[in-house]
Amino acid sequence: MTLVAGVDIGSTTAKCALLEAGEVVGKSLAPVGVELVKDAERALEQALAEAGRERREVAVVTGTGYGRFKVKFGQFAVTEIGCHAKGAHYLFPATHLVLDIGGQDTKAIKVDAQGEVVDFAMNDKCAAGTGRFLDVCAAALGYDVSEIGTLSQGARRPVKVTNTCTVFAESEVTSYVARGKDPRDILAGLYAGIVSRSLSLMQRVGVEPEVTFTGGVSKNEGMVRTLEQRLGFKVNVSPLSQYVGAIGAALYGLERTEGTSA
Amino acid sequence: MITCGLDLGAGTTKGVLLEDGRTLLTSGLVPTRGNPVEAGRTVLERMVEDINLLPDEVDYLCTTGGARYTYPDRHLQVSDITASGRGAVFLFPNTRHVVDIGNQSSRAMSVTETGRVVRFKMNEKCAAGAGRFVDRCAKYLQVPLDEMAPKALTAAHPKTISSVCAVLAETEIINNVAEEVPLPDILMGVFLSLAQRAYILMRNVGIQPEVSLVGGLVQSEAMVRALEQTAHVTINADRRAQHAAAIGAAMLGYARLQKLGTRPTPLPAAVA
Amino acid sequence: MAAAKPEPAFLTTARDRQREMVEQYYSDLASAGGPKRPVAYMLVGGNLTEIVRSFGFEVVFPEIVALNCAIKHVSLPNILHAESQGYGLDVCGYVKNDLGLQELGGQTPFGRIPPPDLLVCSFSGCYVYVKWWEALAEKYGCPLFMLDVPYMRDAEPQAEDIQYLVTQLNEFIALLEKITGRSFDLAELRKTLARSRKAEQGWVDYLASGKHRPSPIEAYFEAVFYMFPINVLRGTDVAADFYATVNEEVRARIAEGHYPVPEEKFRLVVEGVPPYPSYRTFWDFFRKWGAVSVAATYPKVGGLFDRGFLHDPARPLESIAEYSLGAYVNQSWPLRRQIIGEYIRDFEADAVLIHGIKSCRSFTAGQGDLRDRLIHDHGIPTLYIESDHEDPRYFAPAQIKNRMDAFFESLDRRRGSVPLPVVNA
Amino acid sequence: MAASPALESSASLDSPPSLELSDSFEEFRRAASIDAITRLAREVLLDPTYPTVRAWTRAGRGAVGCFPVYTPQELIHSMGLLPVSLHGGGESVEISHADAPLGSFLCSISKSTLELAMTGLMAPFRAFVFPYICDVSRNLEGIFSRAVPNATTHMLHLPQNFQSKASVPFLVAEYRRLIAKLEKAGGEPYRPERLVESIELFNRQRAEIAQLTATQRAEPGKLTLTESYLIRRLGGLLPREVHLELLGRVRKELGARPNRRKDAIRVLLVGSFCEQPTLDLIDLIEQVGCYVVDDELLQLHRWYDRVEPSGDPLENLAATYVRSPVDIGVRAAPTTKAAAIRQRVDAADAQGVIFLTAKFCEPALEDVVLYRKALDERKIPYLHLEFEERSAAYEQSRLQLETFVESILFD
Ligand SMILES: Nc1ncnc2c1ncn2[C@@H]1O[C@H](COP(=O)(O)OP(=O)(O)O)[C@@H](O)[C@H]1O
Ligand SMILES: Nc1ncnc2c1ncn2[C@@H]1O[C@H](COP(=O)(O)OP(=O)(O)O)[C@@H](O)[C@H]1O
Ligand code: SF4
Ligand code: SF4
Ligand code: SF4
Repeated sequence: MTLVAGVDIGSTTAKCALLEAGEVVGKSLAPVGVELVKDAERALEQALAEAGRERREVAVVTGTGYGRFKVKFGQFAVTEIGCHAKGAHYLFPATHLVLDIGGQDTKAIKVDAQGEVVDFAMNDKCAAGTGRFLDVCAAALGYDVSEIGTLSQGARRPVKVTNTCTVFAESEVTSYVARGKDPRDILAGLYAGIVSRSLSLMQRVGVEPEVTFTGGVSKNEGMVRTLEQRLGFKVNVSPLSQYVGAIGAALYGLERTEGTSA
Repeated sequence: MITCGLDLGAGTTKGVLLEDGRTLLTSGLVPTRGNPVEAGRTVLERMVEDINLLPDEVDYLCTTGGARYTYPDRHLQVSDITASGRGAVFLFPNTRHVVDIGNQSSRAMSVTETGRVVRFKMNEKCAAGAGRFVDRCAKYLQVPLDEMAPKALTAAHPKTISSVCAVLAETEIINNVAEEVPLPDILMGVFLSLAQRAYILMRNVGIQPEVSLVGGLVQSEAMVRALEQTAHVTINADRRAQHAAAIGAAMLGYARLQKLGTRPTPLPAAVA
Repeated sequence: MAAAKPEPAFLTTARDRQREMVEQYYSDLASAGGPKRPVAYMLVGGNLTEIVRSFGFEVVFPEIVALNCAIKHVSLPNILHAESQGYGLDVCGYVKNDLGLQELGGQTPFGRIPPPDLLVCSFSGCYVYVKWWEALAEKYGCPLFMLDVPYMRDAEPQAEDIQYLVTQLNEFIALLEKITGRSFDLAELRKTLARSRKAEQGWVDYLASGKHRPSPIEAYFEAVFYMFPINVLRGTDVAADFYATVNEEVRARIAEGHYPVPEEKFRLVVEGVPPYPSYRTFWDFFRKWGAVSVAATYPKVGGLFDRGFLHDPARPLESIAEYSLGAYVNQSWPLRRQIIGEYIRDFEADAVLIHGIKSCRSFTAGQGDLRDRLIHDHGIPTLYIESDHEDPRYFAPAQIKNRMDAFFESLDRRRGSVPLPVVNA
Repeated sequence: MAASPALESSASLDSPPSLELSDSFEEFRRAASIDAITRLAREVLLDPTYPTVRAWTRAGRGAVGCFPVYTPQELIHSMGLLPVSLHGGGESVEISHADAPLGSFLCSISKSTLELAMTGLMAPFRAFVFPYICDVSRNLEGIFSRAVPNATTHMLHLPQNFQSKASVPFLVAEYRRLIAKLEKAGGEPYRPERLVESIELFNRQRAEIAQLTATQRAEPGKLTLTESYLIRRLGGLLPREVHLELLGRVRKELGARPNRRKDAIRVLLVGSFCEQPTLDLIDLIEQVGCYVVDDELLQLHRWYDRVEPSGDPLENLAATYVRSPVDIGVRAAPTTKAAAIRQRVDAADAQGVIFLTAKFCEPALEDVVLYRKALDERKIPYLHLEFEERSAAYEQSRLQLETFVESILFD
C-alpha cells in the first residue's frame, strides 16, 4: 500500500490530504501565514498526526496551489486546476464541470471522463466574488464566514448588492445593516451576486451536469442552494470539498509512483 | 453664533463647533461603525459637553460626508468635497490644492482663496487608494495604526505594491513578508503606493502650491512624506485636518446663517 | 530548471541587422521635420507608406514608437502623463503612450520623435485611430487626411469599396501635391511598389517556414521584431534585402537543426497583440513548456501578405486600395475565424493561445467567442490570457503563469504522457 | 455560445412580468397627458422583453433592431419594417452570458444587448443593423450572428471621410447592400416612392422633437429632462405614426404648462450619445440642481433637421448623413472639437458642462480630454462622470454632481 500526500497551499488556507488505497486517511487545514514553506510542512505533519502515521511512510508528496513551489520537501508540483479536476473526479466520477471558489479566485474547470482538464476559466484581476469577498462581508455583518451558510434561509427580499468591489461591498453591507435590513436578505443578495459571476465563468467552458462545487466556499450552504437554483439542478458537494485540490495532488503523486496515467 | 459641522464618514464621524465661522471651539471623533446617526449624535453630545454648552446653544448644524442625508437633525447638508476645500483653506489660508484621503476614497481638488472647489477628481472604482487599505495592512502586519508611520519612516528600500486591488495587494504583502522584506520597507511601500495613486488624481486636477493634505491619513507622517516625495511638493499637514470637512461644513453653515439673517428654529427633530 | 535562464533565440545576423535598421531609422528621424524633410504620422493598418515616401516625407508610426517604449519599459511615465491630462484608464495604451510622449516633448531612449507636419489617418480596422488622430490634429493643427477604409465583411472586396478608396487616394495625392508643391510621379511609385513587393515576398517566405516541423521560426515573439521593415521601411531596398538575410538564416537553422525551441513540444497559433511590457517574461512561460508559435495573427496587422496579397506595380492605386483593406483587424469576425482556422490546419497546430488586451477593443472584443468556437468547431484546445500591450500595471505574472502552466499541463496529460510535468522548482 | 437551456434567463428572474400591448398601440393612442405618456414609457423601458416589438410582430410584421448611434431608419421603415432603436438591457438585466464571448472591459450596452440575444429575448426581431460607430459595435455584429442564428445581421460602414466626393456614392452602395439583405429578411421590395413617404414622416418626427428640445432650452422649468427623455426614447420603439401623434399632444400640453423656475444651473450634457444613462441617473442630475439645456441623448432624432424628399431619395439620405453637422464622438471631426464645444456652450447659454460617458466607451473618453482643454481655456466649469447600466451605486455620482453644483452656486 502506498501512502501519498497532497499539499495545497492556497491563497488563504493550507490543506493536506493523505491517501492510501484510494481512501483519504488523514487531512489537515490551517490558515496560511507568511512563511509558506513552514505552513506546508505543518500541513503535512498535522495530517500525519491525524492519521497516526510517520513522515517516512509517505512515498510521494505533491504540491499544488499558488504556493506549490513552496512545498520544498515535495517531489512534484501541479497546478490547482489540474488537481481540482482530478480530485473532483475521484469524489464524483461523473463530474463534467468543477466550480472551485477559494479565497481569492474562482475557477470553472471542464473535465473529461478520466478526470483530465479539458478547458478552464478563471476570474480576472478582481477579488470580487471570491471567498475573501464573503469573509469580509460576513465580518461586516458581525459573523464568521462559517456561520453564514444557513443564515440566508428564509430571506424574503434579497437586497441588491451593487458593488462588485470587495472593499466597497463591505461598506454597502454595513450601510444595509445600519438601515435595518434583515441580514438574511443581505446575504441572499451577496450570494446572488457571486453566483451570477460564477455562472458567467462556467458559461465560458460550458455548463453540463454533473457539476461539482469545490473549494472553501462550497462549505457555505447558502451558496450551494443559490447555485442550484440558478442552474436548475443539484450540484455535488463533498464534506471533503475544501480538500479537493490536495486530494487531486495526492492522486497525481500516486499515478506517478505507479507509473501510469489514469 | 455657534455652528456645528458634522462629517459622517464611512470610517469615522467627525464634528467641530465654530464660533462666528472663525474660531474653532472644539472637535470630536468617533468610529462610524455603520451607524452614522448614532455616531453623529455622540460626537455632538461630547463636543457640547466639552465646552459646557446647552444643546440648543448650537445655532446651526450642517452635515457632510457620505451619510449627510441620513442624519435627521440638520439644517443643511453639503458635499464633503465642497466642505474639505473650505476646511483646508481654514487651516492653511494659502491652500490652492487639496488632497483628501479618507477611509474609502481619495480626492484631489483645486480651490480658490475662499476654498471654493474649482476642479476635483476622485478615485471611483477601486478602494486600493484609500485608508481602508492602510487599516487592512495594519491588521495583517499586526502593527497598530499609530505605530505604522514611525516604523515606515525608517525604511531604507521601500517596496511598493503594484496590485491595483486592495484585497489582492494583501497577497502581495504576504509575499513580501515571505521574502523577508524588512517591515519598515513594506510599511513605507504601502504609503508610497497610496501616494502614487493620489498623485495621479492630483495631476489630473493640476497641482498648484500650496498643497494641503486633509482626511484621516494626515495622521500619518509617513503618508505626508510619501506624498511629498512622489509629488515633489511641500505639503501642509496638520493633525486637525482630519476634521477639514467638518470645519468646512460648519463654515458653510455659518455663511448660510448670515444669509438667512435669523437663527432658524433650534435643531429640528427631522429635516429629512 | 534551476539553470540560468537561456537567452531567447533569434536569427542572429538578422537580429543585428534589424537593430541597425531600427537605430538608423530613429536617428534619421531625430533630425527630420519642417519643409525640407517633412514628417508624416501614419498608422500601421492600411498605411500609405509608398505614396507618402514618394513625396519626400519621413514616416512616423506612433504605434511602433509605443511598442518600442513598452519593450524598453519606458511606457508607464508616458501613460501616467496622459492620464493626468484626462485620458481614462480604459483608453488604448498606444494612444496614451503617444499623447503622453508628445506632451512630454517626444524624447525616447531611442531618439527624439519629431512632431508631425502631416497626419495620415488610415482608418483601417480600428476606430481608435480616428480618435487618436483627432487628438493629434487638435494639438498640432497640421493637415489631416482621412482615408476611410471599408470594413471587410466578405472575403473579397466589393467593387464600390475599391472605387471609394481609389477616389480617396487620388484626392490624397492632390493634397500632397498642394502641400509639398511637388507633382506626383507615377513611375516612381511603381518602382517603389516593386521594392515593396520584393520585401513582401521575403516576409511571406519567412512566415511560411513555420510550417516545418520542428518550426525554424518563432512566429510570434521573434516575428514581432522582423515586422518592423515590412511596416515601416516598405518600398525601400533596405527592407527588400533584409528579408533575404532573414530567410538565408532560416535555411541555415533548418540545415543545422538549430531551432528557437530546442525541443518542440507544442505548436501554437497565437492570436492577439503581445504584452510588450512583459514580453520576455511571457515568452519564457512558453519556452519552459517547449511551446513554439508557428503562426500568429498579430504580425499581420500591417497587411495579410501571407494570404496572397502583394502590391502590384502594374495596378498601383488599385493595389494600394486592396492593401489598405487587408489589415488583420479590418477583417470581420467570420474572416478572422477563417484565417485562424486555416493557420491551425496549415501549420499543424496543437493549440491556440489568445492574448487579450484590456485597452484594445478592436482586437479583443469577441475573442471569448473566438475561443469558444475554436474549441467547438476545430476541437483545438485554446487558452485565453489577458493583460495589456502597453501598461505594465495589467500584467499579473503569477496569475498568467498559473494559467499557462495549467493549460500546458493539461495538453501534456492529454498526450498521455506520464504525469507531473512541473518538477519541484 | 448558445444559451444553455439549463440556465434560466436572469432577466426573467428579477424583472416584473412582461407588458402586453395591443397590436394597434391603443395604449399610446389613448395616453392623453405627458404624465400618462411618460408612465407608459417607463413601463416599456423597464421591460427587457421589447413589448412594442412583440405587439408589432404579433400581427406578422417584421422588426429590425438598430444599434446606436445612427442607422437609416427611414429606409427600414419604407420597406414595411419597424426600425427599433436598441439601447441595451437597462438596469434589470444581469450579465451572465455575454461576458464570456465578448470580454469584460466593455461598455454595458454591448454586453446587455448581447445578453438579451443570448437569453432569447431578441426573438421577435428579424434583422439587426450594427453601424461602424466604434470597434465594439462593429465586432458585436460578428458575434451576434451566432446568438440569433435565425435573424439577419448586418454591419453598416458609415463613412468617416466627409470631404471625399466618393463618400455619398459609397454610402448609397452601402445602403443598397442593406436593402438586399432586408429584402431577403422579409422586408417589402425597396421602392423609391415609399422611401420618399418615409422620409417625409421622419422629417415631421424630427421637427417635433426639435421643438421639444427647444422648449427644454428656452423654458427649462416646463419640462423635466426625464420627461423629455422618455418621450424621445419612445420615438425609437413605437411605430413612427403613433409617436408622431403623441408628440402633437405633448406639444399642446406644453404650450399650456407654466415654466416653474427653480434655483438651478444651466448645463450641457455631453457624451452619452450611444449607451444611455439610467433613468435614475438622469433624474439625479436634475435633483441636485441642474437644468439640462442641451444633451446628446438619443442621437437618432438629431443627425439632421430634414432630408430633402425630392430627387433620388436614397442619394438624398446618404448625402444628408455625410453633410450632417452633428459633432459627437463617433463622427470624425479633426480640428473642430474645441470650437464645437465652446459654440455649443454659448448656443445653449450653459454655465457648465457635464460629461456623462458610458464606462469603457472609448470614443467618448477620448473626446472628453479635448473638450476639457477647450473649456479650461475659457474657464468654463465641467464635471466628468462615468456610468454603467447595472451600477445602482449613485452615491458617488451624487457626491460629484452636488460638489459641481455647489461650486457654481456658492460664493
Ligand atoms: N466553514 C465554512 N463555511 C463557509 N465558508 C467557508 C468555510 N470555511 C472556509 N470558507 C471559505 O473558504 C475560503 C477559503 O477557501 P479555500 O478553498 O481554502 O481557499 P484557497 O485555496 O484559495 O486558500 C474562505 O475565504 C472562506 O470564505
Ligand atoms: N495614525 C494613522 N496612521 C495611518 N492612517 C491613519 C491613522 N489614523 C487614521 N488613519 C486612516 O484614516 C482613515 C480614516 O480617515 P477619515 O478621513 O476619517 O475617513 P472617512 O471620513 O472616510 O470616514 C482610516 O481608515 C485610517 O486608515
Ligand atoms: S474593485 Fe475592489 S476588489 Fe476589485 S480590484 Fe479594486 S479593490 Fe480589488
Ligand atoms: S487596434 Fe487596438 S492597440 Fe491598435 S490602436 Fe486600435 S485600440 Fe489601440
Ligand atoms: S457605448 Fe461607446 S463603446 Fe459602447 S458601443 Fe456605444 S460608442 Fe461603442
